[in-house]
Amino acid sequence: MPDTPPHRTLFTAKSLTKSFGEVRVLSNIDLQVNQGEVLALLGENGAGKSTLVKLIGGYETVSGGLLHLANEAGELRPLNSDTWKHATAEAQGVILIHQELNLAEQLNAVENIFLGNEIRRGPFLDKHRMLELTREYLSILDCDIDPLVPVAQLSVSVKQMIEIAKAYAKNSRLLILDEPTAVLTAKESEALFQLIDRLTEQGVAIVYISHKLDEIERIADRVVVLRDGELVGDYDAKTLTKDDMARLMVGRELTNLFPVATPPNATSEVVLELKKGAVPGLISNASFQLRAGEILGFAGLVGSGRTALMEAIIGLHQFSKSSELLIRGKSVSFSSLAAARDAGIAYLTKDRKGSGLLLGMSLPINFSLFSLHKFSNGLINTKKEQEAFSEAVDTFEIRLKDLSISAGNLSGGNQQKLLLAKVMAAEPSIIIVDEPTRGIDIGTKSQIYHFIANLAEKGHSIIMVSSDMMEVIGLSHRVAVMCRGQLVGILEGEQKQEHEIMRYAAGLESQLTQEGEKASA
Amino acid sequence: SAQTIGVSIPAATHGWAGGLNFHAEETKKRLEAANPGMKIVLLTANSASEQANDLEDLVAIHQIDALVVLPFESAPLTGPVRNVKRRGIFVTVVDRGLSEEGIEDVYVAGNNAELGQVSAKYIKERLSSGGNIVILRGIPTVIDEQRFDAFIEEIEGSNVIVLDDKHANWNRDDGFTVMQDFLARFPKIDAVWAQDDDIAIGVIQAVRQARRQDELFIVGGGGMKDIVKRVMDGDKLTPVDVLYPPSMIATAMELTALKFLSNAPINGDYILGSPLITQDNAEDYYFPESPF
Amino acid sequence: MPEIKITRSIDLKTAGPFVALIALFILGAFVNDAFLSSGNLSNILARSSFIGIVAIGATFVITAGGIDLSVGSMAAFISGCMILIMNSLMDKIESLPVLILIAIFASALIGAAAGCINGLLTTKAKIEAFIVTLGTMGIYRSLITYMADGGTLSLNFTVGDVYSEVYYGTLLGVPYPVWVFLCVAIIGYVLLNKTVFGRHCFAIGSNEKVALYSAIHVDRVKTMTYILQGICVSIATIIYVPRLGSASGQTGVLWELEAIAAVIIGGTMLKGGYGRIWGTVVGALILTLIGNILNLTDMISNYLNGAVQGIIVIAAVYLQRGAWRKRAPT
Amino acid sequence: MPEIKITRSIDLKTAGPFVALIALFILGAFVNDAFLSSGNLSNILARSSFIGIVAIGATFVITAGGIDLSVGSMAAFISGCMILIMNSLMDKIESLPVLILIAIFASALIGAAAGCINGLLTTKAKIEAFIVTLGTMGIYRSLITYMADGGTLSLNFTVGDVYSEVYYGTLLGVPYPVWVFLCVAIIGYVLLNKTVFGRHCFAIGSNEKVALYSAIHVDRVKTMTYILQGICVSIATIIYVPRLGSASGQTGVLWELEAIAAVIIGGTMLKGGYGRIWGTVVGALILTLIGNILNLTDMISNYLNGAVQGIIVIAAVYLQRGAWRKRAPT
Ligand SMILES: Nc1ncnc2c1ncn2[C@@H]1O[C@H](COP(=O)(O)OP(=O)(O)OP(=O)(O)O)[C@@H](O)[C@H]1O
Ligand SMILES: Nc1ncnc2c1ncn2[C@@H]1O[C@H](COP(=O)(O)OP(=O)(O)OP(=O)(O)O)[C@@H](O)[C@H]1O
Ligand SMILES: [Mg+2]
Ligand SMILES: [Mg+2]
Repeated sequence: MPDTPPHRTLFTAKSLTKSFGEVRVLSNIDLQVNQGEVLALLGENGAGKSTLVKLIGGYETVSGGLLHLANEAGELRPLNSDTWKHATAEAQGVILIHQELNLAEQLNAVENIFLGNEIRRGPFLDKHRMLELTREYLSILDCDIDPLVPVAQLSVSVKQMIEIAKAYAKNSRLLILDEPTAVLTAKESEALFQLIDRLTEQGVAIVYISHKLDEIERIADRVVVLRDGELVGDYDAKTLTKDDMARLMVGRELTNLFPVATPPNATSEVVLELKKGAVPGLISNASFQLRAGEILGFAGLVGSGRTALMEAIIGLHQFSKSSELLIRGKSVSFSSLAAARDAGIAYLTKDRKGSGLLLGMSLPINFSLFSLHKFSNGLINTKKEQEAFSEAVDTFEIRLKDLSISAGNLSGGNQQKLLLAKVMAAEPSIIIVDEPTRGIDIGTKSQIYHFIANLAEKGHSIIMVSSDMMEVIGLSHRVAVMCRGQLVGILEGEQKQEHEIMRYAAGLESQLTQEGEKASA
Repeated sequence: SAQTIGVSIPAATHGWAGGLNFHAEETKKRLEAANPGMKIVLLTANSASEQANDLEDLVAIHQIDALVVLPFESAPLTGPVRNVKRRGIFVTVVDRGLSEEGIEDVYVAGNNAELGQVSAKYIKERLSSGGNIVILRGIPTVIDEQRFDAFIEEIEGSNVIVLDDKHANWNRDDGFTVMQDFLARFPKIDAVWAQDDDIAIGVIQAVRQARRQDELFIVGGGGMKDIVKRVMDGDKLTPVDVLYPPSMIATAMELTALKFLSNAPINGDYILGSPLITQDNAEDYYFPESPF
Repeated sequence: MPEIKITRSIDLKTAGPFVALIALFILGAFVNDAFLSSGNLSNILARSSFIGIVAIGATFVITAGGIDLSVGSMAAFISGCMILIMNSLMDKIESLPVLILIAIFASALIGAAAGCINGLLTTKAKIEAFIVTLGTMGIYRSLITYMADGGTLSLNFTVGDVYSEVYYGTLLGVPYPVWVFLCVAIIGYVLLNKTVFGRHCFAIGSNEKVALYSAIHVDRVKTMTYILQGICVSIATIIYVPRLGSASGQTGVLWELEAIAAVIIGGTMLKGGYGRIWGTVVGALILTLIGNILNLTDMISNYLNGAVQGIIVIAAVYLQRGAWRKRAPT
Repeated sequence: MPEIKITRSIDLKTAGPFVALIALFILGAFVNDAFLSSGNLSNILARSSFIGIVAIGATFVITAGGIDLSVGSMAAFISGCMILIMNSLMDKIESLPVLILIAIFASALIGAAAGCINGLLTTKAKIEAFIVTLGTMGIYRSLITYMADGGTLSLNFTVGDVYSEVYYGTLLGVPYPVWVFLCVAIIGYVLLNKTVFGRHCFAIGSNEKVALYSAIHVDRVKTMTYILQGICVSIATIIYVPRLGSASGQTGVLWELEAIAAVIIGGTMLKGGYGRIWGTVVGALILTLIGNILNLTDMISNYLNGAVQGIIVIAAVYLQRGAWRKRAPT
């Protein structure tokens, strides 16, 4: 709409508050969103960002305050906060993509994208048209998948792209994205940004939540900062640097994000070695060594098989016969995760909702689940469990106002911290973390990096799978790169650079070729 | 020439039906051994509609020449049996008469009304100077109703007071439970009509537990060997039993077989009485090898 | 081409119960020649139509994540009502077909109402479907026993004679119940797979919260599945009553378990989110076939019928899940 | 302090079934004076012990997300085995207590084995628990009918006399079955709420995949719940057999539904992830009480017993879920 003035107000909130029971989560928020702009919401984990956007999207009921939304003619009209439900909101073009995935796992992409909005021909579903449109949306998002397989079989990042396509399929005036890129790779994020550009050009307003500050820098027009449920600032994005944003969020200056962890010396013990690792259908060739005190990063495009490889190491997938896994020089093959755990290996899953936490259960129960044997001698020692949990709350800075809530009611970042605490409670000596800082705010991220570096200093070994290139490069001693199920190279020193890693990840370069891999292929 | 007789009866879901199955099985063996040309197909059903299926299968697959059927329930099987009869197949109905007359060639049955009546008569006589009784009924079905109605009709006008009646579903456990509650509820019970020997077994245990075996007696029904044995042994708690023999299926099968073996005309009703089993005649009704 | 892929993958998943069905057919033909006679085959089809129709309703309920244990006693109750209505209107209405149509109409109404009660108790009072329908199962069973005064309600002979055509009559040599079964299956298939309602059933069974977030009227759709189930029970009853012409406390006992078994054998997931009408049809046929085959021979003691049935049901589902698992690990 | 808060919320959730129980008690006392007699109360307790013990096993199975429909016929089968064993060893073993102990031991073994079969078919062959246990339900029911030749297996009189003490005997005026029930409940409570195994049951029932990633031996724990269920059935059988000294195809019919109803009335979630032993105990008492009260009055037509039962069960769960919902919406 070219004749729309660029900064017409679309939505406002006046002294918005929200409490869960006696716990106040948001107080006195004043907010304005204009057409065609990207408004970034910043704040630490648990600051109340998700809660705020759920209020706007009609997924939670407002405890106090006023909401206004412009009608088609552009006049602001008050909303009745009692009847402001997500269905009404969506009908008026206010669409929210949740921080957590909300897809029906047994249904496929087409079915999910049009769920509740099915296209009909007469009384029947117009499957053909919906498939066509799905293809179109997915191609706009540069997402190349079979739209007819159940989404249960797709990776988390693809599921997120489907969520985005689902939102896009609805006619939005205000599109709210709650940490959409937490599970996306750089390439997919880029596709999303282009979509956002297109939408803003059409006058759609975007509210964008992310802990990735370079993204904010890239797309935001305006930045609003929340701290502990209060709005502490509203800035023009052009005037802010990343450091400014970090400081505003955390409330203090952030120095060295990545600690310098001393690399292990060449004589330190090889604690884990994989020779010719292969899993039929998932991994074709992966060999590497991990030394005591080492942080080994794993980079690669989504679907390159990093997760599958890690899951194979801990016994969730079966290695083929020709593979050999050695722990401290001894050949092993874990029959279960428990066996791996007992051998000192722990794995932090990247799917915290699907395989990480029991969302309906209390926090201590989640915390101790992986290492429950430690708290039990016949009977569970709940006192010990409780103490260890309290300690972990401090160590991992799990920010809570009410310790009795269930894990599902924690903020996304705090869930991630709880998950980390759960895995660490087993005191593993070899730690495999898969996307460990997903959804974690920049302040706590730094904390976690220091924590990991500290572990390495103490002689633990860490494998860090991450799609965050800065993190992989900044923290790891060496970086292993995977591409299409193969470990194509291990980069260290000078080579440990973003463009070099990308060349390997894209399959343009491989250390395998020098070993005659091409001949066998 | 070879003859096939189809036998369709309810599955062995309670004691009496167990006895029925036993006798049917035994008779099948005996008849087949004695008559090499004869084939007997025995099917059991768990519900009326399953039995209707069985009848269809006997006709369509086994091409029977004669049918012996003890209907799961009378009304629902009337149509299906009529369909069998329309094919010119010889039909013997056992125990539960069809709701339409003239379908079957032979009718062999016990007499449910008589069972109720005989039981009532005995109790009435024993308690001629008056007394309290409780009744444990079977599964709510026509049979239960016939027995119960006849009993009440007979007992009416006497000095006997019926305190209450409950369904015990021809089942030992229910007999036990219901009797426990009757005992808790009524301080003075002089007699129990259990209608069926499985129920009676449960009643006996409940009475014993309450140590009230000296103040009352129990009248069962059916002729289960355990109860008949007690009667034979002169147990005061179960002085009598009323016969309702599951062996009537054997009679029916033999009559039907006879139709093919002899030229004698076989048709009409064969109603077996429900005699009172007392200590004097108990020996005649005691079959230790039967499962019932 | 993805469209082709759908078909292929469904074929593979469907293969399981079909394989079991074919295996049973071969077994039957092998055991007794008369098995393949047209008379026997038409008997099997007509018989399986009761459970089959009820199971088609159950497919909706289960796909949407519910369960209905009340169908057997609901069938008995509706049968009883139909018989009472027909018997009592005998004097008032001349034309028997009209009389029968009134009873059929009443039956559908009662079925829908009974289903609606189950649905509302589940969705509005938020009581587990298992408990709600266990409760109503007891209630309907009691009511029919009460209505029949502990005995049997029998359809008036004159009406019964006319009405019995509905079960015993044939069209193009195929019994009416089979036609009805086929129609219900086709309608069910279209409803489940080709309409928005069906799609929503899948979504609700798969994840109720997601469905809610997708602005689906979850409670309404769930209640609708129970109403559909009630209507299916009523249809089954409409062809059941002319067969046996009576209703009692024993009518329809254990139909609920048979219907659920048919649904699961057919490949529908008990935990919801995935349903298959044709699978259910095959499941119902398999269950009927087992009974028929056991009647073909007396090699197996009658006492062991239940054991053979149990083993075959487990084996059939094993076959079916085996095929399913290879295709879609979860 | 979070610990305090958790406890308080559990108390609130437990209130539901207790309220229903107390209401029934008041009703009972009102209906008939004999209700509160010690004899009647001890009858109720002793009776509810069968279903109660079975239901405690079912609490584990259901908490871990499974279901077991085979318990009733498993009970019948185990009863039959015990009786056959005792009768056949009569001539060989002098001491009756030793004989009985052997039978008890065998019973526990058979129960555990039967449970193990259910568990392995569910976890290893990946067949739905509903189908597996529906199948084994048919199998055990057939086997006991076969073993009893369609009739009843009766325990030898001499053994029965000694063994009957186990049901009819009392300790401190309380029948042995009640003590056994209490012990099983306490052990069950500790196992479910205080041990790693119990915690794992909760985790598996609430999200199997999370449990897997938490290094829990999902298959092993699930199989264990079925084995526990089998052992509970065997314990129930051990106190059941001395009551009437017999077993038949009728023994334990519908116990499965009663047990599951007791579990759900008690507040355990049918979909898994939340279980409560004391709730189950109360649930079993409620079910027994309903039957007892109906037997103590003739106000209600016998035919309508089932309806009253159904209504009370639904109402009890409504009460219980009402309390639950206010505290923890999901
Ligand atoms: N349903 C609920 N019940 C109780 N507390 C809740 C509920 N939902 C959210 N909270 C609390 O509200 C606070 C704000 O949570 P919110 O999810 O809005 O944080 P956030 O800013 O989105 O954090 P993150 O960056 O980690 O996603 C947290 O303390 C959280 O525990
Ligand atoms: N076709 C498949 N069959 C079985 N498991 C699969 C299949 N595809 C993916 N997975 C499993 O799904 C999980 C997540 O898949 P995802 O694609 O996110 O991971 P990945 O392939 O290892 O790639 P990444 O490098 O992004 O971690 C892994 O456990 C992977 O093993
Ligand atoms: Mg958030
Ligand atoms: Mg049969």
